[in-house]
Amino acid sequence: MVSLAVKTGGVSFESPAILASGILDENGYTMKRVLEDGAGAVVTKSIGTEERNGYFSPVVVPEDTYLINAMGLPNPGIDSFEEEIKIALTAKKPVIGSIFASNTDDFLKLALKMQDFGVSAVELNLSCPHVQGFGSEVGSDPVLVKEIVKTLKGTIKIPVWSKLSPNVTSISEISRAASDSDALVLINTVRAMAIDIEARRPVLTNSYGGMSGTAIKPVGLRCVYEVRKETEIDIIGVGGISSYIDALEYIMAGASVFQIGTALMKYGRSIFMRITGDLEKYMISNGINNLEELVGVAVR
Amino acid sequence: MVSLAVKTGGVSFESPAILASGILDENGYTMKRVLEDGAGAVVTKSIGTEERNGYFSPVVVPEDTYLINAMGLPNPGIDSFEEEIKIALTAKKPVIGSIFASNTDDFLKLALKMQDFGVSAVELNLSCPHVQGFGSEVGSDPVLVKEIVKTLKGTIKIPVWSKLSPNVTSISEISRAASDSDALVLINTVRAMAIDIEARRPVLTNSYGGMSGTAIKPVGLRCVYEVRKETEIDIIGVGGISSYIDALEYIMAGASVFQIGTALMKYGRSIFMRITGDLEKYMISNGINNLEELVGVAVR
Amino acid sequence: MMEHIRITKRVKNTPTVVSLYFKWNVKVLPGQFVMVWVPGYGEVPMSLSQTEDEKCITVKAYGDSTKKLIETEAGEWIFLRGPYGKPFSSTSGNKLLIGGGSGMASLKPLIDRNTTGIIASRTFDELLFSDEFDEDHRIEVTEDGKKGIKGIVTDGIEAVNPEDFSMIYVCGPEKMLKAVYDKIKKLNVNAEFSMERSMKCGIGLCDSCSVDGFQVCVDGPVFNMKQLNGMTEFGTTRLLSSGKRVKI
Amino acid sequence: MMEHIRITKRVKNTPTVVSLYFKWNVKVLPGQFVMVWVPGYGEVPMSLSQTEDEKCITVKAYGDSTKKLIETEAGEWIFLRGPYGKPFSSTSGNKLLIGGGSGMASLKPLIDRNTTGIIASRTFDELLFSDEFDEDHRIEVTEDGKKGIKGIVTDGIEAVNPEDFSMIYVCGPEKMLKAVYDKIKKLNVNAEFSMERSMKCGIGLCDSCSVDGFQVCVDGPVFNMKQLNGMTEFGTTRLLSSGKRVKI
Repeated sequence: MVSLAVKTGGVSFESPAILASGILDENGYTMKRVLEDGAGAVVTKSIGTEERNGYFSPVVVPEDTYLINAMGLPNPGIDSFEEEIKIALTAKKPVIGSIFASNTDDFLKLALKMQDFGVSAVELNLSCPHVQGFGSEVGSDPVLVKEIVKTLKGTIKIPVWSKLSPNVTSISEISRAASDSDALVLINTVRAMAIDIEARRPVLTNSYGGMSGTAIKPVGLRCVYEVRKETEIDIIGVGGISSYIDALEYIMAGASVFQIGTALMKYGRSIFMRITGDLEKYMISNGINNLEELVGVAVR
Repeated sequence: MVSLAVKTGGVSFESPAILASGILDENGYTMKRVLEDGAGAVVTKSIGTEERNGYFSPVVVPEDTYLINAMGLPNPGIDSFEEEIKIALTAKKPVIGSIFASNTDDFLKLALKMQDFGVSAVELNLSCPHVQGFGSEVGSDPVLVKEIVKTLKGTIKIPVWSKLSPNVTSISEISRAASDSDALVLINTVRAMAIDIEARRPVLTNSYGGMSGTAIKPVGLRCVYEVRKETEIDIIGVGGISSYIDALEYIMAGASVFQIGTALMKYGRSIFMRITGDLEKYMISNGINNLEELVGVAVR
Repeated sequence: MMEHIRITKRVKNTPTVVSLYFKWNVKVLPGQFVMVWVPGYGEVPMSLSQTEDEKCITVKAYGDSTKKLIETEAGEWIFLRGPYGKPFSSTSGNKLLIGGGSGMASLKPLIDRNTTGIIASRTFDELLFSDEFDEDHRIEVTEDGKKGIKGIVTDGIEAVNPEDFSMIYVCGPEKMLKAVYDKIKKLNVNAEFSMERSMKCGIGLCDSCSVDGFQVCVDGPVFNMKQLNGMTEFGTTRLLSSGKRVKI
Repeated sequence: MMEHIRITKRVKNTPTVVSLYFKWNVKVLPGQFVMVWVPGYGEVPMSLSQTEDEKCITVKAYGDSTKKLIETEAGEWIFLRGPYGKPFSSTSGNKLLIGGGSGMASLKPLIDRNTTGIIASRTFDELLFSDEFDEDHRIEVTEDGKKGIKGIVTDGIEAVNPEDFSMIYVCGPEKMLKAVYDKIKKLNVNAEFSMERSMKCGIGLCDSCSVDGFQVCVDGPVFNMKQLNGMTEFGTTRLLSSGKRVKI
């Protein structure tokens, strides 16, 4: 009997395929539909203390094997977001609250609110690569990361996940700083840019953006593997997953569950059902009862 | 009258399309042929003080839009490499000597030998992402980078180029450390990995490798742009260039000339003639006399 | 991928609406849209008002990007990506097109001899593409009453029997769509509604344009009555650019 | 992309050579090669000794990877990528195949009724694929003299008139290729030589296998006489794994 059920990062999931933060997770009805369409959980858009409109369009550069985006952390502010979470929770599956802030106090405030709203865990956005003062500017400072995670773990009751950036000299160093987390989410987007030679300027209004999709899978796998080699902490893999093969690569590199984001551009919401269905078939034909058997088997 | 001739990083080139280090540049006869087939210059394989065999195969993972490699810095040692450089120089075009070392003394020793051999400049490999003790392990330490560049600039007569890694928290910081260089070469490969789910292990013998090709172009452009925004130093663009459009993107982001490597996998040595031909056509139809007019025009 | 396309013709349709024509060798179906980039100003979703070999976008100036875009002259270049979205169904029978504001732009490619149009606008000079319909197949509705029926679009529907048409196509502001939907939902009709919601990515990722979990940019912009039936958000609430929920 | 393929049959050809058969639905032409990965041991270039629907690699154990590879049994899996390289030209006339050591493996797909073979090896039990030729079209040459002509491959050529063949195909160690080349270069013959140089990437990047600026893996492995004519490195020097130049 194969089972896709898994408990990781302090949360139990019926399925290991989770919606990544930043994709289809601003509107409660959308999150609800993604859950109903087969996602094991959703991570919300990153929410801050105040309402932010984000950047003007263009905010995305879609290409065949990657997407570059600079949304600019649009969000309605934590208080207005309660309504969306309540709607999403009617699907009766885990909702993970992603939060961003520039300091420990704000992270704590946001986490406490998310806990009140009923999320299963908070995911700390320590890695958005394109907004000054937030994201990877916070997440590349090991001292600050350590303080934020420690403070939250000492105060809130729900699990704390830390989403880290690959745009650092040493992902191992930052992982150690975040080691009090219940799980590490690896990786956020790779800092990147697109230039249009006819317009003679960057395409994104913000110039810089984050690259996601197939093209960054080798970077995500490397980060997961590198961190798994030196720690036993739960890892949630994300970056360029669009098939069960990609998912298995992340699992064998050391991830227990995985998130899907950019692949929705090409495959739509049905990708969750397809990947979990393919995983089940793979497990049956390879005699695997639980994906846990494969976590980290490639690490040597 | 359009002209592709350009002087940058202290070297004059008939054409801005240069062979990147690590590709087809171990054997003097190959470098000679690449130059005869249209490259404006070649950068040699990175050469160290002693002979090294590099890693066992597999050393490459070729995919549609990227390549991951971990050659392991194979090289015959600086003394044996003189013969290859002499052969390459018979093509009467610039040969740039790439060198790697773990300390300033060795870098200096290598640079002096390269100068004796008749190269037009040395390119410091401060960025190979997959060999312990060399490359990016050296190149991510700003103090060491500053010392190496300063020492070389104070001693050797030929220009010094520094090839930097994107696998750092701040490419700007390392660029400032290397600012005594005659040119910065941006970027080396992105640290990455491939896992095979049937073998349940990393494909590369060294596990970790460097990703190059189309998939990393957005990362290279971002690095060039980021560095160009804060310095006037000459920049040589490299990373995923396989068409004149890619080349123009790098030029508009701030590069004066560019290097081609992985694209040879798909297009062979004829790519140099194709790109320079296409650039000439573009210049004619856009009223550009010299590519210098376009350097950095996208930066705002 | 961003396309770079030369405008071949510019036509002013109303005081605030301009049509830009161009050759673009890509198959686009009526109802689909493109994202038009105005460098330095922004990017906006635009339906195509002509979908043959020669294509056309019909632009109403309402923000920075569109104000700049309508100044584009023949011979100048525009940037766009697409086409995106699900098109209108085709039908061989007689059709009723209901367009409010600049909504008639995306319906225009559907016009043929079997078509009746209800064209609604606030003022008489904003009536868009009215002339595309034969005089006896054209029902104009204006709020200022200076032309056609004085009133809103639903007043125009009174002038026809919706059940006479094999398909009804509707485009305009969401409030109007909802009013039309409510008016015809109990009738024995087929209808498709092209929805406009504020859109950022155009490719089904950012969640800005979603309605009840469906992305207007990829699941729409065209929705049929069955899809709209029971939608909680349709005509009631939407998200602002920040993601804040507001009433429509 | 790494392919994962099940071995259907294993045949021992000589004391040190094994053929592994498999189904692989990819077009491969005679002379092309694949890179075979033996996880934990290494990756090696292998010519295909059969190129129909059922394909075959013929492996001689000489290093860690190949020692492990020849142990592969039917039902087990191998990994490979490719096919790579330029194939032999086809010819409708009569052919002379000259194979030294395990070189006959890559020539085997060319064998038909119009083919004569010169099969050379150090010892009599290492003669490879000799039986594939009709008895009167088979010239065996061994250094130990225990079978056929005692001598080296060029001695075998004495037994034929090379100008009688419309094409001569040669494969073996580079020293042997050079000897054959030198022997026939002044004759009125067409000949193609499949070269073996130490290969790392297989895709024309690493420069390990280059000869006079040509990459054996993409410009070869098959070179004709015109291409070899005037090559400085052919048969004289090559690079070690480190890139150090040594005499052949």
